[in-house]
Parts: sequence; C-alpha cells; structure tokens
Amino acid sequence: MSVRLPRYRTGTAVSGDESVEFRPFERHDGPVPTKAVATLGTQQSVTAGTYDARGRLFSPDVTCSGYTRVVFSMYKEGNTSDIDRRRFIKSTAAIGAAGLFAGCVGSDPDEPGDGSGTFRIATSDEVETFDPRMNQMAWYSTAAHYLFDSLLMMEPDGSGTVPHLADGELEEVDETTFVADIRDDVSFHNGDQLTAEDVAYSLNWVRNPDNDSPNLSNVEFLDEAEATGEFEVTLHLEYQSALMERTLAGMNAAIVPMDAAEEMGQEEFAQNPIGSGPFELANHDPSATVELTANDDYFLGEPALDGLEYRIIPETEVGYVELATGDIHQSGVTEALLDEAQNDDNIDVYQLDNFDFQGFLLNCLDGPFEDRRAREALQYLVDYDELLIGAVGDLGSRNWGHMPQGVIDAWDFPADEWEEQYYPEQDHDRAVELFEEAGLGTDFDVEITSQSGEATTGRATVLQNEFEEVGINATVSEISDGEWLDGLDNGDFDITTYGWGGNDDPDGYYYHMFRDIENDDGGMSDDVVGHSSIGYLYEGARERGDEEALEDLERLDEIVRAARQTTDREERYEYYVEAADLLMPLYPVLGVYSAESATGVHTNVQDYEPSPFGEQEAFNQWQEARIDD
Amino acid sequence: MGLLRYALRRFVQIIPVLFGIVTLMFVMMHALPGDPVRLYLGTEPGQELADDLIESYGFDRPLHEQYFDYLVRLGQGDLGQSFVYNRPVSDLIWERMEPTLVVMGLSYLVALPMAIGLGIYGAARHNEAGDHASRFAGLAGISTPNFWLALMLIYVVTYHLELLPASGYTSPFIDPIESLTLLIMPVITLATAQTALLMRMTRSSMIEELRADYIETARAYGIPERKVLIRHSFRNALLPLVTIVGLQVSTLLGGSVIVEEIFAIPGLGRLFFDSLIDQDYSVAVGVTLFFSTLFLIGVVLTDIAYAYIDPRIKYD
Amino acid sequence: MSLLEVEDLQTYFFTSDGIVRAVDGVSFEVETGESLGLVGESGAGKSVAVKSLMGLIREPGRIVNGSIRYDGQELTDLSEQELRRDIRGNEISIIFQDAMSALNPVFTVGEQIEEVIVENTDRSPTEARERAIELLDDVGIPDPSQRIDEYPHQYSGGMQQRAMIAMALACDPQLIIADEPTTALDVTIQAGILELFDEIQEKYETSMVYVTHDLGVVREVCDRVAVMYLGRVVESAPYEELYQNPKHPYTQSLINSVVTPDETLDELDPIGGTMPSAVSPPSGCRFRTRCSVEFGECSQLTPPLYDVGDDETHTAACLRYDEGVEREEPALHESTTSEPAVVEEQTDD
Amino acid sequence: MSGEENRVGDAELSANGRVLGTLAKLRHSPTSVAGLLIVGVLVAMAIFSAIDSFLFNRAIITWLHADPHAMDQSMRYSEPSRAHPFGTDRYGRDVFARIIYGSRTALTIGILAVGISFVGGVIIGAISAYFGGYVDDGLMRTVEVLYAIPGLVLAMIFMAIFGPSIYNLFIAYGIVGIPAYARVMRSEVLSLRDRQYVEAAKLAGLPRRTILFREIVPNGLAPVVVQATLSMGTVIIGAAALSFLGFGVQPPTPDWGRMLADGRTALLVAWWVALFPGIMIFLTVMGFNMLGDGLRDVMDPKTTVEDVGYEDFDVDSILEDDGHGELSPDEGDRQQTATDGGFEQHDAASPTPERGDRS
Repeated sequence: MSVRLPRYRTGTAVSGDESVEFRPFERHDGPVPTKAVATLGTQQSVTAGTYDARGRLFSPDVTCSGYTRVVFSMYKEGNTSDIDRRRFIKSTAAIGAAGLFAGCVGSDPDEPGDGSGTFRIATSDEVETFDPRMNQMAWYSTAAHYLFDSLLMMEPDGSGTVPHLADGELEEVDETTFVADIRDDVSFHNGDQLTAEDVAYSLNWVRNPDNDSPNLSNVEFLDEAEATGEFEVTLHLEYQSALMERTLAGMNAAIVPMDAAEEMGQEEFAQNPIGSGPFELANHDPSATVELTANDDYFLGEPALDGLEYRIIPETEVGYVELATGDIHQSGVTEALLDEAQNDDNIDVYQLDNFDFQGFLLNCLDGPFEDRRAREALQYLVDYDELLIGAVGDLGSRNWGHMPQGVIDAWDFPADEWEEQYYPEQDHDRAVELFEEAGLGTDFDVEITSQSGEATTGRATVLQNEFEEVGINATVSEISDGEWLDGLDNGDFDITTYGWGGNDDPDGYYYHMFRDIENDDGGMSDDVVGHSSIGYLYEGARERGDEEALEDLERLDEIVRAARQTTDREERYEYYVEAADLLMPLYPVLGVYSAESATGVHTNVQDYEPSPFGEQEAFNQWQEARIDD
Repeated sequence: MGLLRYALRRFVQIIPVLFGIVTLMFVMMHALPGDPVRLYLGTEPGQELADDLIESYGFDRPLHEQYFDYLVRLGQGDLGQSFVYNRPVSDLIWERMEPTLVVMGLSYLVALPMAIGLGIYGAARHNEAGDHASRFAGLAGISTPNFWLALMLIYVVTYHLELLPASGYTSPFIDPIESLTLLIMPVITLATAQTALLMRMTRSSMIEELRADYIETARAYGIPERKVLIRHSFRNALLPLVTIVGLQVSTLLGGSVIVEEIFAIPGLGRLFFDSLIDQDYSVAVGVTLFFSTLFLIGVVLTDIAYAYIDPRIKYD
Repeated sequence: MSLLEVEDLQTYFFTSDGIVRAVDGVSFEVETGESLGLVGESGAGKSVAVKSLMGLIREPGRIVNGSIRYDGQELTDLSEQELRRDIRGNEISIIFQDAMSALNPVFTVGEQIEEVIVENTDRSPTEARERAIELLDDVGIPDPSQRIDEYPHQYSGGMQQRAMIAMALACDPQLIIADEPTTALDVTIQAGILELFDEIQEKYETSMVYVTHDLGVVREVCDRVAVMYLGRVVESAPYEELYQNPKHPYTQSLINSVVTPDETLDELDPIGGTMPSAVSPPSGCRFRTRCSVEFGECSQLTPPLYDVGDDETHTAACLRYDEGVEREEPALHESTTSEPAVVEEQTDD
Repeated sequence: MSGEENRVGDAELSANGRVLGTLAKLRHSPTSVAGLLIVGVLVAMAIFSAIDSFLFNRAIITWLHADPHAMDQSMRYSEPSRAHPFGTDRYGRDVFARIIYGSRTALTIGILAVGISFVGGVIIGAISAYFGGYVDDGLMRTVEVLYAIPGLVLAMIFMAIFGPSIYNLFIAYGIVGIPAYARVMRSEVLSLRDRQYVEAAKLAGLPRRTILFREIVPNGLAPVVVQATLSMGTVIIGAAALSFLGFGVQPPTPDWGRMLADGRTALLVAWWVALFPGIMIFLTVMGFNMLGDGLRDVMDPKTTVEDVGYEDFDVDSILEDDGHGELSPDEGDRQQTATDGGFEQHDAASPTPERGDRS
C-alpha cells in the first residue's frame, strides 16, 4: 500500500490493528487500510475526521467551511513491480486529499457487464483529427485510447507498463533491438485481424518525416519497426531510450489497420478512424459531440457500458453545471468550484497531476533580467505560495528544481536542499538591494506577458502586484498563443508565463527546456521557428561573454543529452542532480508550481476512477465502469 | 418582373463589397501576430517539418501571390484548406452552419412578434402606464449584456431550478422536442436585446406613423382603431422596421460567437472564435466572409421587401 | 334648426411650453345645404376647430369646453366608438389640405375608398368597388376603372385631391369639411377643384365648412363667412355682406391687405405685426395688439359677438359695437377694394 | 460681403442655441433626467478615481474604503460583508473599490471609442456627401465593407492583430463604429448642402473645407450626437464582451467586463463577483440609453415626448380664467380677466366634454 498526502495535510490510515501516521509528502507502504483518519488542513479550512476506505467521511471531528469529505482512491496491489514501486506515488500525489490507491475499486473485467448506459463526459475542445498519429490534443490522446490500442499500456498509477497488444514483455535482443510478440486474437473494428504488419506500419508511419506528423519528435529514438513474423515485430532503435516503453504505451504509437489506412488516406482516416479499441466511433457532430459505442469483439471482453459520449463544452463552468444537474457524468472542475464540487453529494472529485511545470520565463538575453542578479532578485520579490494560489488556488502544488513534484518524488531528488538554497523567503528589501546591484534600482518598467487563461493571468497578476509593492512599474499583457510564440522566438519579452508539460521523467523537462539548441543535429538557424531555448540562457551568456556561466552551461547541455541516452537510473539520477545544481544558480526561470486538474465524476458511475495517465479508465483490465441511474 | 430585375441588380451590387471584405480580411489575417505553423507544431517543432508545412500551404510565397491565388480559388468556390483540421473550409462551414442559422432564425421568430406586439401596444398607449412599462423593459433589454444574461440564465434556470440543460445542440429537424429544450436559453439570450431593440423601433415608428396625415384621414372616415393601428399605421411603420431587421443580422451573427461559446452550440460563431485563437487563417476568413455575405444578402432581401411593401419605391 | 351648431368651443393643447389655446370660445352655425367659409391667418385655430367637430383632437390636445350639436345630437357627449360608427365618414367627412400625405401611400386609391365604404355602409366589397369607380368618375378622374388600382403617388396633385373628395363623398355625408383643400395646389388646378366643389354641392346637396386663409377662394364656394383670429371668431356674415361691409378691424385689414390688379403697391395696407402666441394671448380683445383703433377697455373686456347687421346674420366681436362702453369713435377705413385675394401667409398648421 | 458673413455667423449661433435649448428641454423628460443622473454619478466616480489614482496613488479610496489593487489571498471569494460590501474576488481584492475604479475604464473606453467613431464618421460622411461622385462611391464602399462584417467579429480580429490592451480596445470599437456615423452624417450633409446659407457661403468665396466643416457639419450634428449617446451603451457592452472572450482590458486595471469575465468561473460559488459588475454595466448602459432617448426626442421635431399630460394642468382654474393664457398653471394671477365684465355669451361652467380621443 502506498499513502501520500499533499502539503499541509496529515492523516492516519488504519488497517486492522495497525495504524499509520502520515505527514505531507510522506509515503508508507503497507496493507490496504480499512479506514483512514485524516486531519486535513489547507490555508482556508480544516476538517478532521474518520474516513472509510472509499473516502467517505463517517465521523467528522470538526467540520469547518471547505472540505467535509475526502476522496480516498485505491488501486489494486499486485500489478506493481517492486522496481517501479517508487514511481508509484507521484500519481497519488494528486488524487483527493489523501490518496490511497487500492484495487478494490475496479471490478473484475471478466465479470459480465450488468451496468449499462452511455457515459457522458464533458470536454472543452473540438477534436481536430481522430487520427492518433496526427493528433496532439491532450484530451483526445485520452479518448483515443478507447478507439485504438497500443503495444503496451500504462498502469493506472503510472508505475510502469503492462503488455497490452503485445503478448508478454518486450524481449531485449541488444541495447537497440527489441522483439515484441503480438496477440493473435485482436481484430480491428472493420473485422480485419491485427497483425505484425499493422504494428510495423503504424510505428513507421509516424517516424516517416514525409508524413509530417507533429508527433515525430516523440518517436525519434526509433529507427524502424519490422514485421519479422505474422505476430512478431522487431524494433530497431536509433539510440537507447529511457522513454521507449512509455511511448509504446501512448497514442503516438497507436496501432492502425494498414490496409484501411492506406486505402482511405490520412485525411479520410482522420474523419473515420478504425482502431481495435473497446469502443468505436459512432458519430461525430463537429464541435458538439463525439459518440463511441462498445466494441463487442474487444479482445479483453465486451465493455459494460453501451457507449461513451464526449460532449464538447467550451466553458468548464457550464460543463460543471451539467454535471451537477446530472446531465453528464464527468466534467472538469474549475479551481473556484472545487469546494462546491466536494460538497456535492452526487459528485466525486479527483485531482489529477498534470505533470507539468508552470512558472515564468525570464529573458536572459535582453532587458532588465539579462543580469543574473536581477533574476535572483525576483526570487526574493515573490512569495511562491501567493503565486501558486493566485494561479490555481488548491489545484496545484509547489515545485522545485524545475520539474513537477511528481517527478521529484518518483526520483527522490533532493528537493528540500534545493528549496533551502534557491527558493528564499520573500524579502522585498533584499530584492530591491539586488535590483540595485544589477544597476536597475526600482526605476524601470517590466512588461509581464501572459498567455490567456485563468492560471496564467492569475499568476501574472500576482507577480505584477509584487512589483507594484516595491514601487516597480509593471504591466500585464494578455496575448494570444501566436503572439506568445512570436515573443519567444524573437526574444521579445521581459517576463512571460511559461508552462511545460511532460511526463514523469526528468528528461521531459531538462532536455526539452534546458539543452543548447545550437548543439542539436544540424542546429537551428537563429531566425526560424522553433527557437525557444529557455529564456535565451545560452545566448545571453554567449553575448555577454560570461565565461564562468558558459562553462557551466556547456556541461549542462552535455549532461542533459547524456542522461537521455542512458538507461541506468542511478546514473541518470546523478546527471539530473548535477544539472539542477548547474542551472538553479542562474535563475533562468521562476518555477512556481505543478498544476493539477480536478475532475468531477457523478456518483452514479460505478467502478470508475480517472487516472492521470488516462488509459481506457472506463474499461481496462483493472476496472469496468457502469452507470447506475 | 421589375422586382426580379431589381433584386438581381442589388445582388450584383454586393460583389464589390464582398471583394473589399476579402481583401481586408486577407490583409488582416496576415497581420495577425504569430505563425500558424509554429502554433500548430508547438514550441519545439523540427525545422524540416515546419518547412514542409510552410511550403505545402504556400506560406513561403510572396503575399500578393498568395492573395491572387486565394482570389482565383475563391472564384471557383474554394475557400481554402483549414490548417488545423486539414479539411476544406467550406466543409467546416457547411457542417456548422445549421445551428447558427437555427438559433438566429428562432431568435427572429421570437423577437419579431413580441417586438411588434409590444411596440404597437406602446404606441397605442403612448405615454400611459403600459407604454412606460414597455419602454422601460425595452431600455432594460438593450442594456443587458447578452453574455451576462446567458450566465445568469444558466445559474438560475439550470443550476438552481434544474429546468433546462445548459449546453449542446440537437437539430430541430431530427428531434424537435429535445432541440427546443436546448435552444430556449440561447434563443432568449439572443432574442432579448433583439426584441428590445425592435420593439423600440416599432414603437417609435408607430408613434410617428400615428401622427401621419393619412392616419388622421382613416380615423376621420370611421375606420376602427384596431384597423387603423394594424392595417394603416403598421404597414407603414414596417418600413423602418424591415431595414433594422436586415441590419440586425450582423448583430445576431456577432452575438452567436458569445452564445455558442457559452451554451456549447456547434456553430459558426465558435468556429470563428476557435480559428482566431488557432490562427487558422482560411477558416477565420471563410467564416467572416460567410457572415458578411449573409448580412449583405439580408440587406438586399430587406431592400426587396422594402420595395415590395412600399409601392413608392421604384426599382430601376 | 341648423344642421351644425357650435357653441363656445374651447380646444386646448397641453404642452410643456404651456397651454396652447388654439380654439378658445368659438361659436358658429351651419344650415342644411349651406356652405360656410372659415377664414383666418395661420394659427388662428381654423383647422383645430373643424377637427374638434369630428373628435379628431389628439393628445396633448383636448376639447375642454363647449358644445357641438349636429342634427340635434350633442357630439361632445358621444364616445369615440359612437363618433366613429355614427358620425365620421357617413355623416361628416373631411378633406385635408395635403392630399398627398392624407392618402396612405401603401394602399391603392381604390383600396382606401372601398375601405371607407365597407366600414360605413352595408355594401359588399364588390359593390364598394363599383361605387368607388363611380365616385372617381364623378370627381373627374379619367379612366377610373384603371386608375382605381393605382397608388396615390402615381396621381398628380390635383388628382390626389379629387380622389380625396371622392372618398369624402363615399358615404353620402350630410356635411363635408374641407380643410384648405386647395392651398397646396397650383392656381390652375385649384380652379378646377373649386369648380368640382360647386358641382358636388349641387349634385349631392351637402352642407360644407370650408376652411381657408384665401378670401378669393371663399367667394367661389361659400355662402357665409366666419373670420377667426387667435382662437376666436371675430366676425361672421354672408359673403357679400362681409366683403362689402366688414365691421371688425381685423376683417377690414384682411380685405385691405390683399393685392388687387388695379392697385399699386403703395396703396396696399398690410396688417402690422404678427399674431401673438396662442399660449399667452393678449387679455381682453385678442386683436388689440395689432388693432389701429384700440382703446382702453380693449385690454380688459373680452368682446362677445355683437349683432351688427340688419337681419341678425352679421355679427362682429368688437367693443365698438357695445353700446355700454365709452370710447372715442375710431376712424374706420372704408373698404375700397373690389377683388378679394390671398392673405399673405400661405401655410396653415 | 458682410451680409454673407452675418448669415454664416447666424448659422453657428443657431446651432449653439439649439444645443442649449435642447438641454433645457431635457428636463421635461423624467427618463432623460434619470439617465443624466446615472451618467452624472458615473462621471463623478470616474473623476474621483482618476484624481485619486494619478495624484494620490489610490490613497483616498484606501482611506475611505479599500485599495482596489490590494490583494489578500486569505480572503479569496469572501461574501459581501460590512468590510467588503460587494465581497472580494479571487485575489481577495475588494469588489466595491474595483467597481468604483472600473467606472473610469468604462467611461474612458466609451468616450474615446465613441469619439473616434464620431470624428471619423463625421469626416468621412461629410466628405463623402459633399464631394459626391467617385469620392462618395469610394468612401461609402469602404464603409460598407466595414459595416458588413459583424462588429464583434471585426473587433475581435482587431484585438487579435494589435494585442489586447485598453488602447487597442477603444481604437477597435472606434473603427467598428465609424460606418454608422458616416452614414448618418452623409445623409445629413446631403440634405443640408443645398441650403441657402451654404449657397451664401459659396458666393462669399469661402474655401470648400471651411464651408463643409463650419457651415454644414455643425448643423447636421444633432442626429450624430444622439447616435453617439445611444452607441455609448453599445460600445461599453461590446468592450465587456471582448473582455469576456479574452480580448479585453489587462489586469490589474479594474474593468467591469474583465471582472465579470473573471468572475464567471466562480459564478456558482461567488455570485457577487459577476453580479455587481454586470449590474454596473447594465446601469451605465441604461443611463446612456435613457439620456440618448431623451436627446433624440427633443432633437427630433417629429416626436414630442415632452408633451405634458392634460392631468398636469389645473383645468378648472384655467376655465374659470376664461381661457386667458398663462404660461403654466401656477401663474394664475398675471392677467386681469374679463369674467366680471359680464360679456360672457356662454356659461363658462358648462361641463368639460370627455372625449375618448386618445387611443
């Protein structure tokens, strides 16, 4: 059993005679508790009481405004390999107040489905393409799992992958060659049997630059997939990748039927997708609904649900209203509605980690923050907790070392040390002192550019307020994504909001944000798209001829690249700790928090637990959702 | 015959205006900051991929070439290809046209009779309590921001009273009952301001008409007051009203952006909004062009109706 | 008994600028078959007076006092409903000054006449149409069965007025009120219309109240004349009597002020000053501010109509004719003109 | 020569006189008075916040009530209370103080946007009508192009191009509004350009520019002014709609539209954040519309809304006075009446006829 509590919250989990105390960000392994007692505290409210294993409060000690109920989530023991146990936790960080994962939630998938009905889910964006090979929209990546299968599948807790279309674990021939056996009992929605040819075709299609897939960069490690038997695929890798399994479990490696896809062509396939998943596309009303019906011939059995219906509702609060009135079964919950949702007896609220990194990017090349001391001054200027609350309230947690807390937890990075060293207490006097050292004083203008959105303008507004308090004239400009990217490309910003989504691997943050793009294969010319190396840290140092910094930066670039092509975890750990220590004193970013998203599920949905990895939660080997009206 | 030729001539006259709109939109869309390719590919695209895309969409060619190319294709009825959806813009517009037109049509259907009824009532009871009340209601109607009204409706009607669903769209041609429940709130949102505006218009032109000499004639010849109001005054008061109804197409289409966004209606307003955010040039231009064409057609129909109602208009 | 007897009619308009006493104590009578001319400058209240007869005064106007007896019936006691059903159109009909605007532009001439007939009589629409064609023919519209389906704007000004007259005749009214029917027309067309009035009166034997500011027109059509000034009748007499022997200073001035062919401009004697506002009319005699013979009491006493003729048909509202009032005898102008003509102002209302 | 100049002067004089007369007439319309009152309060609020903001750095409002910029995140979304009569927003800022400061933004946007439309529309409309021909065709086709695109759509595109800021907001709405003014002005100038005093000015040899902008335009302004007052409301709502869609005023500037847009996510739990700005927008727009209605009524001779009802006068006393005029019912002692002179033909006390001639 794993238990972890977010910040400010303490609790006791009870299992038989044994009881376990837990403190913030602490994890305990042990049997599934029969009940848990949690003392919950946030800035605003405190509720203490005794909770059952499903998270229902049956004896509140104190009830104040705010939380009266805590959702405990449980995942089944067993499928978790010991090696990955450590990574288990990062998902639970997000779920509910005290996340207890146990498998008792999911019903046996072999049990014949007695629940039925259509599961209606609100989502805010239109599907631009149903072709997973071309898709890059987050929500459809989740939904695509219902239509398509992949060789592997993430476990609901994110602890690792299990074979899905693959018949057993991948067989490692050498460092860059893997062989996968494919199940022979899988057929596509059009009746064709799924074979190794389809698998090889699908993987190679995304890899082929001619197809212009936006997901190409995610499968660059792959050289070629080769069908070496009717039900056997051999993967030849360009280089060893720590991310291979994750990628093969994701929708960048979704398996499509070769014949049908070739015959239809990409454009038509994007409208009439054919997969092998537990549901198939029945209808798509543009910008309105996406309807999926159960696939009776699914290789894991027939789903209990008749179908899934995604309702595209642009305004999250409207989606929530529909959830609250029972018109739909699942919807996002905005930060402001979190308390409301948690107080609603008909709604279970789940907080899921977004695995992202949110904060501000500082322009290290030009403008007031080209001087390292000015950037350091910012660390004294702000109160990180205020920024976090201003951005997302309770829907997020602080992060350190420029990666999400989930990653830090999974890897056991020395976040405490980083916090102590590089995240000082707010001290306006010291901030002003540093601004003066940097030759700025307080008589300068700062333009904070912000992407549109509550979380981005929220944090920008709080930051603006901090500047105002020390007498620095700061303005906020909310800009479109296009303008924002322009600003990044041209270095035309002082401070801008920045967020980077990744997965639970540090590579997703350090390689993508902190490498020196100049050293990429072939490099990138200065004036072209894609030039968004973080805050022009390298360019700034080069322009000022700051030898000391350059030396550090060269090393930084070297190790984030090396860490990527190493599979040894210990080695990678060392690389990233060193990278963080090189990076942090340069203060290229103001890293504030990792966001969580809250989703509300109507209580008439049974045996359903959303997971941040979003893989067929409504029907997979762990759980099978039903609607009890 | 004359009317037909008149109509034809009016329709031909909108072509230069449309041409102007196309040009304006083309310039404006290219003046938008940001690069659609960049936006499509995210913060870190491969250069090769980006170049490919830029080339395949012709974004690397000089602007005037792109413009002429666009005009030529437009002449062939081709609105271009959506960058985001990788589909023809005309398909996207076609798919999303119905909800917008249905909501707009219903808004007129609700607004017009109410506005006319209340307007005539107000004019007939000029300066009496009933008139003051309807005048105040009219003022309140045009003073209420529609998005605020929409939110309040959702808050009260859906969330607290649980009477109507707050989002979605079903075609009235498929399921009229469900469609109606879904359309009530969006239509109220759009129709409130319309009703108020048209009512004010009806009222003031009725008041003006009721002062006309021929109304005095009708009264002096013993025509019953109801007939004076409905037949004699209203037919004339209809003229300015018809003009406004035509011009209001524009306001309703603008309002559709907001209403469709809030009530999750899959129409053109939302398509426009999304395309603007995604910088999907050709879609944004296409929808704007469609809106403008609709508006211009509305104006021409207005003119024709005007000519039909008012025998004094000579259509030559 | 007279067909129409108006007594002390007061019609006021209540506006933010004050009360406009447009008609303030007007009395006159119209005998059956008689044609009365109501003459005065613009703003004298002529139009308001005749509209009051038919109850056509609208907010903010109102008949505040007086009696209108038509055929023995007190019209001021009738409800709007009764007026509409029993009086308007079928008993009394009215012809307005500007036929162009008095005819509804969106209906054909025929539709408008037919509607009047259908509303006021028992005739069917088909009969009404026949009757309308007949009427149009009567008033001299050429090719009436064709032109009946034309819109007013397709008619010339004179024809519009003829159509208006046809409408007035549609239900055989006893009394026709003509409110400056020729003012807006060319002199040549005017002559035709006036001729038409004569013909009609002969043919249909209706009584008529003819409102005008043009003394020349009056002579063409009227038996008797009532002169109005600032909301009051100041003099009333048969046309010839009035013309030959005007008693009221205002009437005298009116007659003197008109241009005649055999007069030079120097001899012309226009009325000095302008008519005071009906909001704050002068006290006493209303004409005194422009009167050449004003004396003391004029500002204090309101003159009623005094009998000034031999046979009780000539009355004038001037204190000079009150035996009880002390005054210096004013030197009256002897009227020398032979041809009456147009009073200087052209428009009314 | 001097005669012509006099005429010219007269034209201007009459325009001025008309404005004053119009304002004086407004007092007869209760709606206009109420509108004027609302707008007056709004202007007072805006002036107060402008002075407080620029000269005192928000010291006055902080001393009086609360700093509209001060955050206190421990007080997020507090319900209306004595300390915060309109509650607080997501940063714990006082909504009431922000509402007061928001008046400045609303008025600025309204006045500047309408100002741009007004000036642009008047110039284009006037030139177009006065010069006619190709100039007219060219200008009016351009205006039609702008007119054919729905205002909100056009404004959104402008904001997307130039970036959201309060300046771009009023420029966008200013441009969007030009066509309407241009059309009104054009038709006014068309009807005025053949007037005698214009002919006189031409004979006097005044330059065309002078004739157009000193002789014709001032006399055609009345309907444009009405249009401006009425469209003030439209612009304020439109600006709020842009804010709602994310193209609006930038934080932390207090702006009602922005407050409403930000408050919508919390509507279900913190109604006050969206309700009060919504009411303020409503009241403001209402105020301008009422004023505009009043202006239109008094400027347009065809409608006489200032008619005072019969009931407002003491009719009996008027009749007793034998109909001699007073300016208003309470000035009854001004004139000597003739009732005592005994010249009445009729009894003045005869009943007032009740006629149902109001429909």
